[in-house]
Amino acid sequence: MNAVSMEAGLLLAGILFLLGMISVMIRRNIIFMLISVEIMLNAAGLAFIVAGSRWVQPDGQIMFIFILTMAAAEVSVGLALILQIYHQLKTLNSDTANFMKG
Amino acid sequence: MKAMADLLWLIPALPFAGALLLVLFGNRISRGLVTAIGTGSVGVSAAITLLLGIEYLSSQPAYYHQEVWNWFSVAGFNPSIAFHLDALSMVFIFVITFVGFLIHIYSTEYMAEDADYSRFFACMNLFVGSMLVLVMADNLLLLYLGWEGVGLCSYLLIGFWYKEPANGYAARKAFIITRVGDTAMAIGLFMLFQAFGTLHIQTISTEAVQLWDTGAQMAVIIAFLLLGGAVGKSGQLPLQTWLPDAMAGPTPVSALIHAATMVTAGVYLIARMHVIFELAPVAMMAVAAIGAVTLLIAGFAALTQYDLKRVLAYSTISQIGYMFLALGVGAWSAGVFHFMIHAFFKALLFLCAGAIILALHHEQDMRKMGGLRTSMPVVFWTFLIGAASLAAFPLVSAGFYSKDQILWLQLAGENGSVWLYAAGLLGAFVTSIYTFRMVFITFYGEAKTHVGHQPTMAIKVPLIILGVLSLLGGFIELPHNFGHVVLFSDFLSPILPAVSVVPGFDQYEWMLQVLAAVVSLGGIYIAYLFYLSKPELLASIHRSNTAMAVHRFWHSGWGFDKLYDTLLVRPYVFLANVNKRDVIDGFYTGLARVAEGFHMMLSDTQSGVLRNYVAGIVVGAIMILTISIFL
Amino acid sequence: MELTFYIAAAVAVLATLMVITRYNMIHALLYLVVSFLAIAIVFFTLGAPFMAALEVIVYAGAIVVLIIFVIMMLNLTYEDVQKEKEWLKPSVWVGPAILSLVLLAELAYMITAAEAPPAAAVVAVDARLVGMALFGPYVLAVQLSGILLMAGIVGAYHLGRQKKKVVHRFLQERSAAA
Amino acid sequence: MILVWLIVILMAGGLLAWLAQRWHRASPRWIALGSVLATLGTTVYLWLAMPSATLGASPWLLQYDLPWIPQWGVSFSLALDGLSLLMLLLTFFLGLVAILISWKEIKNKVGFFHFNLLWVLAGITGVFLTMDLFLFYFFWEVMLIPMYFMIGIWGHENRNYAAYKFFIFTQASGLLMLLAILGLYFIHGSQTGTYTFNYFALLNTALAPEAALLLMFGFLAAFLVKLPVVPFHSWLPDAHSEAPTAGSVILAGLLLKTGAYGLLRFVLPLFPTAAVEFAPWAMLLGVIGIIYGAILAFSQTDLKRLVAYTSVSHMGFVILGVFAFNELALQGVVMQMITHGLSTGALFILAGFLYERLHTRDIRLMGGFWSKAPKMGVVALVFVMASLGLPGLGNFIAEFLTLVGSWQANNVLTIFATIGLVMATAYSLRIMQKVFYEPAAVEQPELPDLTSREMLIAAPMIAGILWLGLYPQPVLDLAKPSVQEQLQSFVPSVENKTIVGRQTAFTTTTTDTVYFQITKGITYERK
Repeated sequence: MNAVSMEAGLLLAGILFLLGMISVMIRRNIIFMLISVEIMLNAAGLAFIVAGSRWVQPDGQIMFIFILTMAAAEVSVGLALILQIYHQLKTLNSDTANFMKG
Repeated sequence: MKAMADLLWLIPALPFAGALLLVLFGNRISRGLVTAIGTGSVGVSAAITLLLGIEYLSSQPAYYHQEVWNWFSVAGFNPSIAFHLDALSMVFIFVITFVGFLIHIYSTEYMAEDADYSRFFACMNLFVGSMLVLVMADNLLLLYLGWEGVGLCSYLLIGFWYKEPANGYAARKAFIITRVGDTAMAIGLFMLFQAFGTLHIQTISTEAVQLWDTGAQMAVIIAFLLLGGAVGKSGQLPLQTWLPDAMAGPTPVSALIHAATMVTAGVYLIARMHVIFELAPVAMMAVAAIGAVTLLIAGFAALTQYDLKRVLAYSTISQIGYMFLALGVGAWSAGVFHFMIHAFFKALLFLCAGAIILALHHEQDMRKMGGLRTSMPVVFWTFLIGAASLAAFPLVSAGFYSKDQILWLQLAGENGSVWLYAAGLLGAFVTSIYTFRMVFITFYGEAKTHVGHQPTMAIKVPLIILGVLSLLGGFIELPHNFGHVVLFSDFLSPILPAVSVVPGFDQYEWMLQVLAAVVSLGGIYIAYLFYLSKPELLASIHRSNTAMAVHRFWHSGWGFDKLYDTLLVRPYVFLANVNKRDVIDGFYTGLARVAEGFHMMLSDTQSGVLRNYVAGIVVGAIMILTISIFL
Repeated sequence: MELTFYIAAAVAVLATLMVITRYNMIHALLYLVVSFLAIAIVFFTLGAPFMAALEVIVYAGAIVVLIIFVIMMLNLTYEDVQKEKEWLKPSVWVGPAILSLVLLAELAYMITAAEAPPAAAVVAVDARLVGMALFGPYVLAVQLSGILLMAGIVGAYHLGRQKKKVVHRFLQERSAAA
Repeated sequence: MILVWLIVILMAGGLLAWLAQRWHRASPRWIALGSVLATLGTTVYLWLAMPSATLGASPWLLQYDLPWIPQWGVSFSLALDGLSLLMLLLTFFLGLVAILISWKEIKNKVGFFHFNLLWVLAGITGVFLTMDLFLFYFFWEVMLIPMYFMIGIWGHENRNYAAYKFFIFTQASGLLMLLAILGLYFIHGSQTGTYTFNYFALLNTALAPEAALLLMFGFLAAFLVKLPVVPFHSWLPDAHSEAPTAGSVILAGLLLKTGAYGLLRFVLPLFPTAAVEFAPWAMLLGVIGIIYGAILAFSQTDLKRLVAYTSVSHMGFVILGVFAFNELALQGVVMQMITHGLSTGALFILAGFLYERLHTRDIRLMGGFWSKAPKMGVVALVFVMASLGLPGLGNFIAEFLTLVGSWQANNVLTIFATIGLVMATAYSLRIMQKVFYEPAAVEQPELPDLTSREMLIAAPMIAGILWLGLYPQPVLDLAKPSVQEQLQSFVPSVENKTIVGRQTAFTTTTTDTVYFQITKGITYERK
């Protein structure tokens, strides 16, 4: 098997992460924001996998599993919150939910 | 006879005790008891004074001294509560206790209707006590205690009828202006302490001569500072403005405090510290000059007053001016002599005025009086005696002898000058004019106000006694070409050095006496012309604009009140009110505002918009990475 | 193998780009699935086949389906898509994009600037090793994950139910004002 | 040990008072009264049991030492000398007064109030007793926080603002002092090798002039703010006017005195050369304070605020006297601390009485009360006269001694300070005039005169101020050894060997071996 350079893998993770981040910044729809967070989490997991593969250690994959677990829990709670927000505000616009304004 | 001297402390202690009792129980005991405590304590003091005086005269010790307790002692500074009685103090406590006692008796009737009867007597007793401490103190700090104590009583009694805001204002004015003088005096005390390490009067008097030469700078400065205190208390230029306003108090107060005793404390101070003043000829000159100017200014101001008590107030200022004049040329005993005579006749005049005011339902304006000669004969005759004494009516009145002595010494004394003499003579002329103006307006002409209250014994007896004293008091000190009685100056000679007279001047003395007599009689005649026989003369003056402008100027006391008001009072009040909110607090408030501004800025970043937070995180990440790359 | 990685990487980036630029949520989700699948291939090329499987099952499967369910529950309409269009203007995305590009540049610089060790051949780390490590040194974290999932379930249940309308006091004020 | 008990009684009494509130509503008052009476009794006993003859040899009457955190050189070290004894007498007397005036005034959270009151007193007691700088800072904070609660919970309308302001000013300045304490600690430690917070040990620290100046400013920050001196005074009017009466009394009577005490006890002996260098400026600040406070007091219409500004003015005399460095002035300062505690405390109490009856502090709404309440009038008169420095009352002795002393040091500034007395007359008489003399613009319905409880509070204070004015010798005797001790570093020709040693220490800038021998000798002697 040919070697995949670690730089390329990390760069991919970085690009995906930043795409997710751009999305969080530019989208107002709260579901899109949730999706973008998933992208970012996934990118982070990718970085772990790349590192694990580079050093041939299982730890990277273990971290990915934990990230996966966390993402699952997060998305379920997040979706429940989105439902609540939608029911109360009748919109998915996250800017409307700015009651914590200082 | 040690026993009598041991009673020394009782003289001031009794009035203090009386005051204390009246303060504590005054509201709960009957008026009779208040009277008994109030007058009784002063009376007993007077009796002890008399006994002591007799003993003093018979045994002729240098002085009596009694230390009651050691006040405090710090780093070699140990003033005592100790009394020192010599001839000078003797004269003063004699006047204070006796005149004070008479005025207390008088007050029992004058104040009979007043609701605050016991408060009045408490204050009066406190005053007598403080005044006695002042003149009997053996050190300057204790003197200062009495000095401020009488100031307090003066404040309390001027503001006795406190519900009238003007009275309270006058009281405050009196206290503050005298405090200005006291401050100068306090600084003088600091300097004396620094120089001598003590404030004991005898020690200072003996050591000053060794420490300083005549004209030494320290001595001059100290003398001027003490003079500041004296000027404040005695209502001399430039701190005289409080005294006319002080007439807001009850008339017995004016008689006791603002005529007979307290205002002469300045005279006492200068006489007491004469050693220092003798070392400072410049200060002596200043004393004389202040006296001369004051006696003229106050005399002319008195000419134009309509309020009976204000005329007397200005005349008091003027007469104290004479005393200063005497002190200024070193005629110590002449000054003290005039003090004593003045105490008699001025108390008499005030008490008469009080009787009139009481009779006329608290009317003080002379223009509304008149014709009282027949309706109040006792008051008229005693007032006439007092007026004669004030105007120095030749030969029969005590005032003639005391004032003549002062005038004579202006020329004959080594330090005297023609100018001072001329000022004194002009003052004497003015004095007799305004005195008899007062007599003629008040007692002659037709009655304008109904006489309500006829004086009873409590008023008449003090008047008669003081009248007798005003007539006869002068005969204990007569000019040497005219009986040559020198009882008084002999009495004082151990304490106060005699003035040195220019030799060969004696033969002119009779001329000067005649001149003084003529001036006095001339003044009376002019008053007679203007106010009794030819009122049209007065009317012609009233038509002249210039004369009226001068009249108004004199009436306002030469505009000093206005001057001080614009120069000092208003700026101070303005400054205080402008800064009421405290600019320095503004600085801290500003600091708080700035912090609050930063808080608002930071709080604005808390927009509640999730996307902005993410953007913030990104910016933060970029910054951290940039820093880590470039470092 | 290397080529596979690059192709999959390119697909993942493109698909993600499509995700974040869609106006319609369902379209976005479909692209998201594509992106996840591509990443699964990347995992495979990196020698983590088990993770590739998990990626497909959990991400592309469970999570995306969950989101779709929620979208279905929300009854979104055509207007919502229009609204998305309105919201996504160049003025909105230019700034963040530039910021992210800067960040990306810095990341790339840091990744490449480091003294890179020579690339070694990819060796698969199989699921057995992972499992042994997971239940060996990481067992405490596994238990914590269990608790986290439990909390997630309870939280989602609690937040998701709507037995009565409880309006927060801020919202009450707002509706009263409106 | 008896010294520890003083603090323990107060702290325990405070806790007990707080807890006892559930048990019975009035019990906190009685517990507080009991504990303060106990401490007052103890202090009076100490005073009477120490004949002034034994004071001659060493100024220290009692000492107590217990290691607390030995690793850092912190010990629970208390010591009593004449100055502290006087301050303690004042503390417990005013504490007693504070409890009595709160008897009717405080109605809610009675237990917590008395807890705070007693803990403030405990903190003040600690400040006056402790001889360990770490402990000093600890007690400095202990007295701050309960005071904050007292103002913030039981104060008047604007209490929160005032409480914050008080807290921030004192806390910020206290932190600067902590820095200076630590600086001194480390300098001393690096020089001698023994790291200790002990006051007596730190007295022998040799400091470079710049370091001494900086450290002194740290201490000064705390003390000058507490005193307060003019640019730092602005917390005081707010705190005083918003605090409940007991709080105002304790603030004016005691907390300000901790600043003055700190100057005497710490600044002068620890930094003699720096203090001499700073003296003209300090005296200038004092004079500015006297005059500025007097002018501001004159224009106030809030009675408590007016009295607060008079405190600023009176405290100017303290700093003027402290930096005159002679016995007259320092004795004057000690007197001023005590008499000001009594007279200003009494004026605040009067303001409290008036507030209780009229529910206003605005003097424009008062007037003509002399006829309605003559007893109150007499009491007010006495203390107004005290505040303007009438001879015969304690304040006069204080001010006169201070001024005589400062005259030796600086003539010009003393003249200005003396002019302050005229201004004092102006503002003091204004109180009398507005409250008791001229009729009010608004007719106040009725004004009951002082009750017997209130007379019970006022009478001892009048007696005290008169006693201090007519026979202050016992107080001066008690303070004398301490004052001389503080002054030793300023008097060049003193026979005492210790002093000569310290003088050498300060003149020697380089730390040579000779110097160390001398210091060792001193420490040995002190033990």
